[in-house]
Amino acid sequence: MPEGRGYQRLKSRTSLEEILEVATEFERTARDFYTELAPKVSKQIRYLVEELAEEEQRHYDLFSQLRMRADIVEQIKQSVETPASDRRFSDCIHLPELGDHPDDQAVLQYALGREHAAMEQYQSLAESTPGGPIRDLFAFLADEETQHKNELEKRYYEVVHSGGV
Amino acid sequence: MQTLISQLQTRFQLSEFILQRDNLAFVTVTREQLRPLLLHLRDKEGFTHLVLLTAVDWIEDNIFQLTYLLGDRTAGCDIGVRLMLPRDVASMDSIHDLWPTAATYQRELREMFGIDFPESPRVDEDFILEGWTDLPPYRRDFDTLKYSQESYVDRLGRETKDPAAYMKLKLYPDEDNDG
Amino acid sequence: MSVRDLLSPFIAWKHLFREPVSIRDPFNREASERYRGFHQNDVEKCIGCGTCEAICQNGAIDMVIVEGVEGIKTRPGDSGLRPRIDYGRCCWCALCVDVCMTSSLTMSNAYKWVENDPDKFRYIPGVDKKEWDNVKQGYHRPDGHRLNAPERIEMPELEPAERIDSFVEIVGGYSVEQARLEADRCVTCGICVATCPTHMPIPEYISAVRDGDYERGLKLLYDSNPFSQICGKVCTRRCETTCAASHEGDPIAIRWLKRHITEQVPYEKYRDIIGGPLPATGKKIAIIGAGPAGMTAAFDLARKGHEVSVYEARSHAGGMTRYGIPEYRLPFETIQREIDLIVSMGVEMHYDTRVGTDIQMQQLQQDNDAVLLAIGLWLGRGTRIPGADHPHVYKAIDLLRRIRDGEQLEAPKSMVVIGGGNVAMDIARSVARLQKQQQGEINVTLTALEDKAHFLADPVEIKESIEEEINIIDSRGPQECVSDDQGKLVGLRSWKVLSIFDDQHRFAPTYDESDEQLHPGEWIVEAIGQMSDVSLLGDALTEKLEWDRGRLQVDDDGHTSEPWLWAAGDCVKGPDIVSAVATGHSVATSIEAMFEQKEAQNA
Amino acid sequence: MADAEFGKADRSQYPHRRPDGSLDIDLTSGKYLKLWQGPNHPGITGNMSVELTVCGDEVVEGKTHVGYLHRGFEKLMERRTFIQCFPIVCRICVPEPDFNEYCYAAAVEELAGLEIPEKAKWIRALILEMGRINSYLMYLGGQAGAFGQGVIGQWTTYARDLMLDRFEELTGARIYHMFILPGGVRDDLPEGFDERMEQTLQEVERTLDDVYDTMFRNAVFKKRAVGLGYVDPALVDEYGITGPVARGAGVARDVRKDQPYLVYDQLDFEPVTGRESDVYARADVRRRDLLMSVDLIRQILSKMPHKGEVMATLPNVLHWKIPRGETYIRGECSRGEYGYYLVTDGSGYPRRVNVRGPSYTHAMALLEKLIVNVNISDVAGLMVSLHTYPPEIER
Repeated sequence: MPEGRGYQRLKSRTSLEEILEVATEFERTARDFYTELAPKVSKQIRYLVEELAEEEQRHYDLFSQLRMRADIVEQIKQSVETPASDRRFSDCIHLPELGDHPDDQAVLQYALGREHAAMEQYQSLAESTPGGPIRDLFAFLADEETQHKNELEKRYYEVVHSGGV
Repeated sequence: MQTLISQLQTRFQLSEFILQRDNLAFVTVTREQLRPLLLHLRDKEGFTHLVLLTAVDWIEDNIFQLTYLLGDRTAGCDIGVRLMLPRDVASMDSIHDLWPTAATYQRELREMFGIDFPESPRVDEDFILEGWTDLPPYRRDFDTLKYSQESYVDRLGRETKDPAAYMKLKLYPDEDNDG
Repeated sequence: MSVRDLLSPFIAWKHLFREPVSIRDPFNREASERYRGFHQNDVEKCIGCGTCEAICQNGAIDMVIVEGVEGIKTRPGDSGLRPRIDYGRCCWCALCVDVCMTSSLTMSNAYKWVENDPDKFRYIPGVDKKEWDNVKQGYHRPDGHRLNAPERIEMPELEPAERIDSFVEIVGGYSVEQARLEADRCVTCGICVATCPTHMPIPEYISAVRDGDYERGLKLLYDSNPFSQICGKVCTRRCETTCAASHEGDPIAIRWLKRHITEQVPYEKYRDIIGGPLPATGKKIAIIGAGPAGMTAAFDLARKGHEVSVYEARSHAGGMTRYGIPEYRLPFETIQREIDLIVSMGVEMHYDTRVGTDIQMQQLQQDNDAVLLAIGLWLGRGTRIPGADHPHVYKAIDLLRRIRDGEQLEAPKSMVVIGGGNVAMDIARSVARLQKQQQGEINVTLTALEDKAHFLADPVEIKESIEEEINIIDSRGPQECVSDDQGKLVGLRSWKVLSIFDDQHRFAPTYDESDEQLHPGEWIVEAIGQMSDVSLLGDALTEKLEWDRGRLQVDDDGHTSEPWLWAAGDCVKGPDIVSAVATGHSVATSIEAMFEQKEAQNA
Repeated sequence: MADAEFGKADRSQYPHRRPDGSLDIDLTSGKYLKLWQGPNHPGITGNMSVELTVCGDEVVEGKTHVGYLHRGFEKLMERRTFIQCFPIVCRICVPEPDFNEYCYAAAVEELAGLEIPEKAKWIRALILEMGRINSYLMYLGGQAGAFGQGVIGQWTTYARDLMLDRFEELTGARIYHMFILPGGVRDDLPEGFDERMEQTLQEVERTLDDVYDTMFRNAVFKKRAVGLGYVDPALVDEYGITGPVARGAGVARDVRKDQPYLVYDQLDFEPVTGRESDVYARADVRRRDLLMSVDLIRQILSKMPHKGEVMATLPNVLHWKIPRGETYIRGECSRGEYGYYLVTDGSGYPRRVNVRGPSYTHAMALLEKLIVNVNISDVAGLMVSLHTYPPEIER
């Protein structure tokens, strides 16, 4: 995860379009990562990697479209008013090394780690930015990542904590 | 009751004795000894009340059981005298001379079980079932369900489903687990 | 006779000055609170068990299909049928109300109903709307008035003190008298049959217990479940969750009655009662895994006269029943009797033969007409929290297997178990026994994300674990396996779980970090889930097969995307013995159908 | 065809008895006439008929005919489970159905070894006495009506209706109560039942006062009833006579006293007896017995335990099997000894049920004896005085 570098890149941006461009770029990178990973993992868990790629694609599409909209400020303002809450679950998950034959749990852990890092990054950007459309945008992005992370957490539980009979 | 039965056992051949309650006992007696026993109970032991006379069909043993239930109203106790009759020669001596009311019971037994009591007044007259030609209906081999199905028509529109069979039909129609 | 007798009757005239006593408005006289009037039925509470129909001595009740009514659907625990009452026959005795298993059927105090069409006096209470539907007054079954015994006959069991220092079986089994009393409680509705994965003829074998005809009972059992002895002891008994008696009392002890039948028939007679195999067909089947699914399929196919070879990686058959379930729940002897019976049908066993290592899949494919994969779920899932890679952090399933394999484990002084399922209880209770034997004291802590009400474990297991001094701490989220400076494991750090499900009832725990605890343990055992080890398939076959969200994709009959390969048991259905038996049956049926189809084509 | 000539003839001359003892009645002789009283004759209690042979206006022979209401209950019960028999037994006696419920339940309980809760016994006794009052009230109306006094029936029907209200609130039904079932009774008394019952009892007593003045102190009734239908006490055993008919003849037999069942050993009462043994004496015994029931109900309600179960724990009734055995349970109903003879064979169904209704002996052998030489117009009064409920004859 290129947190440090991304943080610096984003912090220096001053327009909404620019920030969204970088954010979109991150999503594209993630999508490409999963797409490339898919054929390498066992067919048994390939569905999982493919789904993650699709989800990143959806984010990519969402940010791209948002960038095109004229009422971008309004849109963002609306969504940051109801932020998702972080369940703080992934704090306790190791970020694994994805070797040659990762299992489903490792893939999910990896994905969770990514989302978690992204969420934190946008959150800290939002905190360090004075109030205004830029701050709202960071909050919006943080919220998007939080939601995605929450979704992944649920899936993680369903896969891993099947209850032991 | 116990003492009475012991005394009776010395005088009569009682093949079975069941003390059902403190005040109710059943004994089984032979055909020859029925009349002397009833007379003894009525005249010597105070069992003056003929409570009822009826039959039980033990078809699997080919036996009709006649039960003469006698009551001692003063002592407040009863004794059921049981007599086993071969089902295929269902005929018994009448006791209407001991208790006139026995004629009614014997007439009913003749009609409902086909047990004959020669000499009993009006024993062959119809009692409850005027014009009945079928098997005596209180015999176990008379099938009431069959009779009613043959005699009456079911109401239209009655149909029922078995829950388990219906659930199989709806939930797992193709599964067959007969091993 | 006197003058008085002539005059006295004139007293009657005083009635001229009396108020009339007749009811002024007889059409609107309300009947009493308890009046037995027209029926009402709470159709959402009703389960369509038909007990009302069974008790009706007039034959006034039919169980009829009700289509398109909200709240009524044929599903496990509800036949979807509802009673229709013919008032041409009903005698208002209310035995149907008294016996109703859910108390859904009641009577209003309405007694007036005028119609020209006699067929109108036949309706489905609660479905055909009537003006008395919501009338409160009327006959309801009084408290304490029961026509069936609501309480289960208690199963004789070892007391905690008697059982905690050994692996002796806890449950004693019913006596004939107890079993009859328990069997008597069953109302023979058959609602449970649909819930049983293998649809055992439950009411029929319970009635065999009532009749004391155990040989008939055994035949019924083995016609549908060759693991009847085992299921009689450790079945998950989902049937009991839908038992009609469970609505207003204890469900029938279906599992214990099954066990009772198997205990009453001398084992030597089993084979004759069940019947042997048909003449040999020459068809060959290879089965991988000698657990309930594999052995059920083996049983069915061998009885059809096919040549069945079972490949088992371990030294004994039984699968999870042999290596996963502790002996105090399921003695080895029971498993062995079951396996011997199945093997006696002409099944060839290859023990200690690991497919993928000792013999290859391709080989099996070539040598057989069909191959069945019944490999279970033998890989334990881990939390992978920090510190979880410590050598004293174990997977429950591995430890259980080592204990069942006879390994002399040296129990830790203290242990923490993560998980609230049956496997967690099994390992907690097994290690507790070892601790008691070796150290005289028990120190086992069991933590789980769920609160006790949502534990996946059988409530009986939870109750018995507490009796055995297992310290159960629910609603804890594992955070870290903590070691001291010397690298010695000291315990599990956890957070309080605030809530566990989201509004769609998906797993989504939230934590209170301020409530942090350290549960001391020299060992930490993870019992949170299991998965299949499918490495035996090899890369090529794995790639060739179709998968469904991490599991082998199979159709309803257990057929994979490869025409020669079937899969059954835990690896397709998830962990459950009786479901494994059910899939074993359907795979056998499917394989048999394939043979028949081929035969028809060749003919 | 009341021929004056026959009327004047010496009674002992006809009809002649044949050597075998039967009456020599030659219908073609023109001396005799067959007259069917019933079925459904206003003077007949229910669906039964008497085939009268009359000579002038005097009966020389009477034969009871029953079967108009035969439903074969005893046979029907052989294919019903023990619990399923419970709702049908009440139909064997419409005006006083509770004895069927009680005797059947008690017989099943005895053979099944079932002990019923104490409170259930009290409630059972209460119901049986309530039923007795109803039965007597109906009888009084019938007895008076048989001699042309319609108004008595109107008054007693009113009082009976009040008692039916109490039945309704207690049991949930007015006629077929279906309340006493094997194991106990369905439910406890409803709230405030005692007070309402007391009001009803007072109204019953008030009605009885009027009935006493207009019926029992009535020259017409006395003229018709006194001396009619004399039952010789010697006949009591020969004809299986029980209840008020026996007690009217001075034979103080009452099952409640002779073989106390339920809670009768804890109640204070003496059997009501008469001396004259005619229609009037029997009516008076019943009237006084009715008042005694009023007293018994008061005793029961005051002595009854307030708390406690009213139903024993039953096995699942759907599979209820009872070991082989036989028993006889009796009770003192308004007409005499009511009894159930139950035989079980270990299955889930009764092997044989025999219902002994008092009308069986009273309305058959006894009536046929008493009816000879009675005036046609007195036949109805005589029959009613035996208090006959035909369904218990033919079941």
